[in-house]
Amino acid sequence: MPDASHSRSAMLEIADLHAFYGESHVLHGVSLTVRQGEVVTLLGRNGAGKTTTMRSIMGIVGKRTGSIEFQGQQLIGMAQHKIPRLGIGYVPEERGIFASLSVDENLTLPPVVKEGGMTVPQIYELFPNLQGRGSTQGTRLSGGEQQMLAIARILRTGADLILLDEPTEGLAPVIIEQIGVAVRKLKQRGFTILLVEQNFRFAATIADRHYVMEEGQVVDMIPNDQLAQNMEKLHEYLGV
Amino acid sequence: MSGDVILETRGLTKEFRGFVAVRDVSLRVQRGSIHALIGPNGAGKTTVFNLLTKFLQPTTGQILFNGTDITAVKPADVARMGIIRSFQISAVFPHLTVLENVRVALQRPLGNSFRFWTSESVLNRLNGRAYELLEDVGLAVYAQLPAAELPYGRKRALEIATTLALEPEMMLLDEPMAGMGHEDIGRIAALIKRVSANRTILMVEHNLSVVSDLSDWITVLARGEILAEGPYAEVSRHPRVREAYMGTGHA
Amino acid sequence: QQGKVSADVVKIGVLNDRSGLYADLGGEGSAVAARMAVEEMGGKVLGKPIEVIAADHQNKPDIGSNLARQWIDRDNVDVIVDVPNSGVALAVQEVTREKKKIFLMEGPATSSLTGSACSPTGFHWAYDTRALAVGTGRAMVQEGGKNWFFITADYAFGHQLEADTSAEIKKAGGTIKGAVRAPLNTADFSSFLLQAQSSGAQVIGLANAGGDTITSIKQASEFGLTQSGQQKLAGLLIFLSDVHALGLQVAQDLVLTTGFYWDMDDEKRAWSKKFMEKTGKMPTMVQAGSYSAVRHYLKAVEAAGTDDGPTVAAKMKEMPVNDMFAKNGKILANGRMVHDMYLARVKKPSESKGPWDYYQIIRTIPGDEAFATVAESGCKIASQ
Amino acid sequence: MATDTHAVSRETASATGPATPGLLAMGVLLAVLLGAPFLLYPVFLMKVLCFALFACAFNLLIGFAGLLSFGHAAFFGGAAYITAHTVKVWGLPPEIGILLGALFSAALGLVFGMIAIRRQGIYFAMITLALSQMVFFMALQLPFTHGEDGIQAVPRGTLFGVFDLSQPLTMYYTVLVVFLFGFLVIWRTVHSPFGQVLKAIRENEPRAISLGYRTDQYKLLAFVLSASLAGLAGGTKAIVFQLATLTDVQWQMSGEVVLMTLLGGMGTLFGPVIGAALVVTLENYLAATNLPVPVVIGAIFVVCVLVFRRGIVGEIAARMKRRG
Amino acid sequence: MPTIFGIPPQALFGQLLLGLINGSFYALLSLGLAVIFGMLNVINFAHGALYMLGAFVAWLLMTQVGIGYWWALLLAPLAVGAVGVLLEKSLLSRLYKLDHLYGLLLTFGIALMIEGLFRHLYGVSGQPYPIPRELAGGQNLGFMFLPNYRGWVVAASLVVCLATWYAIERTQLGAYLRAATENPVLVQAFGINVPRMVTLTYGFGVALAGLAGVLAAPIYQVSPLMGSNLIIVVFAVVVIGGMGSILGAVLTGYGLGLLEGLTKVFYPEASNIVVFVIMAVVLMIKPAGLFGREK
Ligand SMILES: Nc1ncnc2c1ncn2[C@@H]1O[C@H](COP(=O)(O)OP(=O)(O)OP(=O)(O)O)[C@@H](O)[C@H]1O
Ligand SMILES: Nc1ncnc2c1ncn2[C@@H]1O[C@H](COP(=O)(O)OP(=O)(O)OP(=O)(O)O)[C@@H](O)[C@H]1O
Ligand SMILES: CC(C)C[C@H](N)C(=O)O
Ligand SMILES: [Mg+2]
Ligand SMILES: [Mg+2]
Repeated sequence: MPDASHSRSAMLEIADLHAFYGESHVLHGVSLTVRQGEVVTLLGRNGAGKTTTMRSIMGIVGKRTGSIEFQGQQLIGMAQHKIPRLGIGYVPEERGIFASLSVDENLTLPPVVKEGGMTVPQIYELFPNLQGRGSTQGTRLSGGEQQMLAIARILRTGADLILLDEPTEGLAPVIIEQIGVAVRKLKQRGFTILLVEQNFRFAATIADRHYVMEEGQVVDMIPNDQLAQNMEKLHEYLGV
Repeated sequence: MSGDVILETRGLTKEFRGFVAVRDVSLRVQRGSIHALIGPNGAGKTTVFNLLTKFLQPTTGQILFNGTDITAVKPADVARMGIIRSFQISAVFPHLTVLENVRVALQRPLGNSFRFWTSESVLNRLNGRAYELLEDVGLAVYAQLPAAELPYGRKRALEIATTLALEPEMMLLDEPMAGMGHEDIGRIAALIKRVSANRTILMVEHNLSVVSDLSDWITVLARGEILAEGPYAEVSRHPRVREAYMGTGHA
Repeated sequence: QQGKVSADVVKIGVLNDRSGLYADLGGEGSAVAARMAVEEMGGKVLGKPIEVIAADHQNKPDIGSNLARQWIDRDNVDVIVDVPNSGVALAVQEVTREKKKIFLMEGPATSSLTGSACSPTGFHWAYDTRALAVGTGRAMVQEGGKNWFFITADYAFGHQLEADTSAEIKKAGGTIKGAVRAPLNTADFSSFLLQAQSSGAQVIGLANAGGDTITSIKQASEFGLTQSGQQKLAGLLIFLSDVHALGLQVAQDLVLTTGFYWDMDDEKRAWSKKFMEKTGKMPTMVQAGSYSAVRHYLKAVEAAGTDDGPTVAAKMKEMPVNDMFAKNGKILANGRMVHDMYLARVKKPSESKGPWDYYQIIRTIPGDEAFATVAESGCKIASQ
Repeated sequence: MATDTHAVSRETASATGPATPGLLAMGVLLAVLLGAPFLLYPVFLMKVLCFALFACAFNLLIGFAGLLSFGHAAFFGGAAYITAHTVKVWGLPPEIGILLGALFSAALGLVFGMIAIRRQGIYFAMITLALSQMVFFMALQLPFTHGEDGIQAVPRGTLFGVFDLSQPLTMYYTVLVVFLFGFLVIWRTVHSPFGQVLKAIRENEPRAISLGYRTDQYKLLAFVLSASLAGLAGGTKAIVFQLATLTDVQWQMSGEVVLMTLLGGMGTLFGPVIGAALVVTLENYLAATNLPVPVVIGAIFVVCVLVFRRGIVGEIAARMKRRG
Repeated sequence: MPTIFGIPPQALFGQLLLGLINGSFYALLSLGLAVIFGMLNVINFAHGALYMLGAFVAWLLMTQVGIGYWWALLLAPLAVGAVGVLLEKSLLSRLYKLDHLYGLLLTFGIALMIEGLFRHLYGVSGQPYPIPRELAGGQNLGFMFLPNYRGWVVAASLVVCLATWYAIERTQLGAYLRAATENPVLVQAFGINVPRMVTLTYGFGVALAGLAGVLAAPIYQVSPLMGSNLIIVVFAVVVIGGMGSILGAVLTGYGLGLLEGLTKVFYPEASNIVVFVIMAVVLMIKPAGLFGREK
């Protein structure tokens, strides 16, 4: 459990981040901050660079420059496999459930990096749908269940910053609701969450602040409580 | 089936080891239209392209082009029937010059491509046409440069020029604008508009403003299934689309 | 007297297997033996220095013939010695015939080297497949080994040895139940041995040599082939070095044919002791033969007053061979050096009275009985 | 992990070069080759030429079609056997024998190709390797190849019933002509419409397909061409050395030709020639010393792969590019 | 005596048994190759050389240090594994960004070097390695006399193959391996040191080869060529089984051993090429191999 002592202090600080896929320059100077215990969303059109931002934090983008500090430590230049061990959990866009592993194996795959992670029973309590599916092949689960599994396996590890990339993507409203419930529970438990969302009705129900990305840059930051005033602007950004 | 449907799929499904990337997709592309395929990452757009161009074999389902079933046709032959695609990650011939890139396409219809005993100089008569095409995409000045040395956006342009070289009856463009600057986007958009005059275009594009002013018809994919279809105005009002995709679902 | 010696040096090239399965029975030992002969001549002939060089043919005909060609074309080599591999020897014979250079063969076995493939300047010295067949082949049949199955090294040597032995066996009223061809340098003979076993033949004839013979005999005993008693092994070509490697426990009672055994008379013992001092091993018939052949060659050069191949060859055939290796050996027109061969039995460990005391000579096979006449050999050049 | 399935050739593709410096190099090469036999041991030179042609043929495949065949020994050695047999046993004149050898390899290439072409990269290499091993065992066991002994005492005969090939110089210039012929065929192929398509396929096969090229057919033709030329080299070698043996069909020989090409420069026209010359010379030289040949060869291999993937000619070409 | 299709049962069963023994080596070696290929996408051309190295380590331990067979059975694979780790860290790991073919070429060069070295030091004629006393002698099975040692080889290889299969399919470590073969980037993103895993996998794969080498020493003599003669067949086995498929490699290994045995009975001349014929046929019908997945 992350201790509340220095909450409100910046947990993740990104400054002037550039990222590249081979020859294509995708991020053009992203800067944003996530504080201890916050839920922050990244909004933006397809291709805006949200996923790339997350991949950059995890160190799995070909080339990146600028600065990414987690609890004061510089992540750029750090060995890839060390980054998650600082306590960052990543739930990727395509969920990354392994076809060659059973649900249980998928669930227990990520190694525990800190104490204070949730136990398997606690996880089943949070995601009842996963109960009793242990031996099924991971990718045979439904999209929603796969999404839950992808989140669940991170909760075991004791990571206190969690990166969620479009957890609601292509899920039925009911499932989205369940996920929303889960994420709110996590927030109460004191997890810090960076959330990529396109469905921001969903985002609005859980986030403290929203960053808006366009063509690889952060173009705006809107606190959740000022969402109403900024609707027009937002429609503009999201091109609707 | 109505004569002005150029490409039709029936219950197209693709499964990758238990994971269904495309589920029961039935598309009808009108001749002469610009048809956009949009959807979140991983929705299955590229997979659909790969199925249409036979780079992937559908698990189930049927593909008809001009009324003839092409489900069992080989990729190269699909191309010869007039369906030419571009790729999401730019696909050029890096160590050929920009000119040669286009020429390789122009060369095919000549049918001299198995001649290993004649000199390549016979290909020079194609240069004129090649330059025209490069003009169209604003690459004429780079003609002699190895394609590898073009910036990412220009590569996409070259790819389109190469595709146009074959005068395809139908073009499939996967994220033609991805990684391009504003001015490029403008030019390519205009080009697409222009060439669409006498041919059909099916394209995947994330840039919704481009989609909105180019396309006559839009199909929205999500998690491999068709979520909604229709002209832009209609689709963008569609509640489930807004909810699951554009995300401004209030009101 | 000053004769004409090409490039003012008589160069002897010892070409054999120096790293492989035939290395122990020839190898450096053959070179040592050749040098011993040179020393006896005082290192000079016709006032010109004698030089000995050596190289490894790796049992590959192409390597062998290329080396021979280079030696003769570029390095003025006058005579090539040993070449313990019939396949390679046949290839080298082509070169020496074309270049009219002397070729002294101790290692190779195939009788075709003085038959269909004979050369006016080629000399086959120590033994050949015919002699082996006459020796071991006949002996086994007479002991009651009527029907045979061959495990044959799959190249010129094996094929010839199988053919010659089969002929002898049939003459002696035996029959051939079958044969299987094993590639040169086979690591695992088990499946061949099994075929031999299920053929039900009384005698399993090993038409192979060196490392192959050693391996096949070992594995035969591993699979208890001979224990059962109703089948006998006949090693058709076994060298002292093979017995040494096998040890008397495994090798005991094998019957074999050889052209030389160190422990037969004082002259042989004396020479062998000298050889032993240089190499730490007793000589095989190949090595002893190399000494004898080189010595005879040098004497002929002296007598002829030149090192010109054909002239020396003619001279060599005129002169009788008399040294520790052979008594009144005579060289036929086809290049076959005819001398007595010996049928021997490998002693039991109990019988052996010390290191290298391995053979008991059963009988002497007169040269004319062991080797084919020119007429029989089917050598063309001989007739004219 | 690696994804770029055509990197092998891309690494070095750049150096095909415009024709003018090529022609220059050609002239120099020709002059050297014409004079060489008066300075060097002709048999050695002929060996170099045979392997140079072999390497060029191999390079046509790896360098210009992006296909790594690990079974080219089958074509080289196979043709050697056919030539040797037809000349020695059927008593055909050398030119016919060599021609038949090349034809045999072409046919063999067609068969191999049809099986292997459908797979790419490592799979292609493995399959060609296995198929060639099949040929090896046949050479070991078929009666007419004479197993370990090989076909020996092959008469060199008289070319077109006019030129007596037992004369070293006549033999040498014959080999030279054969080599130049093969080399020019490759030169032309590379700079032909077909060559263009090949390069395109090598650079980006999916794209070539999407442009309507039935790439398998092009690869197959390239494979057959390469095989025939390898056969041409093998048959000629059999006449020169009057031998056809297992050495030329062994998979180590396939490895050797890969090294020659890699060392000289894949995808360059002259690289394989230089690579072959170097390797043959080196082996000749090392054989005299008592250094272990394979160790040195292996070391060169490793170094090339790690730090020298462009090969000698490739490096030079790249340097010149950077300057000019 | 009674016959089966005109073949004395002695010959038939005998050859099948010998085939099984060969199959044991195919299985062990192709298992190692498959594990390596699955993880590194490299065809380990040096596998044969490292198998030979295993045998030589055992032989040197005995002749130089006086350490016997049973200890060699443990030490030699460790030594070979260590060599493997070194090779991967210092050389192979530099090539992952490039085409896999470079891995093939590199390991080919390494194979040449290792084999050349031992050839230079010990010649090509085999060095004898005695059968351990405990396993001398044999059993008379009626149809043939089976040397105890060869029986032991079959048993040992079976156990090792099963154990490996279990470790990969049924344990946490195995889960890491499988996951990493599927999506290394994500596994890395969970904080698992994939590069190290790759290194160890290679080490383990070649250690299997080393083990096979020790097992082989008393049967075939210890010779620098023992590997290069065998490895091509094993490559074929892996391709037939489906590259990277553990189960495929093992089953195909034993299967082809038996098949060779059969051919030795009915048509010995073909026994050398039967594997390659089968490979060609299989690839025609199932390009990814019997147990392989289309990529
Ligand atoms: N592997 C890749 N190679 C090249 N370009 C890529 C790659 N992956 C993504 N891109 C491009 O990078 C840009 C940003 O992609 P990214 O996935 O970060 O967008 P996103 O904001 O996550 O979009 P979405 O909401 O659809 O997930 C897009 O133009 C995309 O086409
Ligand atoms: N060869 C494959 N094997 C397994 N899964 C695949 C394969 N190709 C695609 N997929 C999966 O199919 C789904 C759809 O992929 P696809 O590339 O078609 O999405 P997309 O709509 O093009 O996304 P993007 O907008 O990012 O390009 C993804 O989840 C992807 O992981
Ligand atoms: C030295 C000998 C064993 C060589 C063998 N007899 C042969 O002629 O090939
Ligand atoms: Mg995304
Ligand atoms: Mg896509």
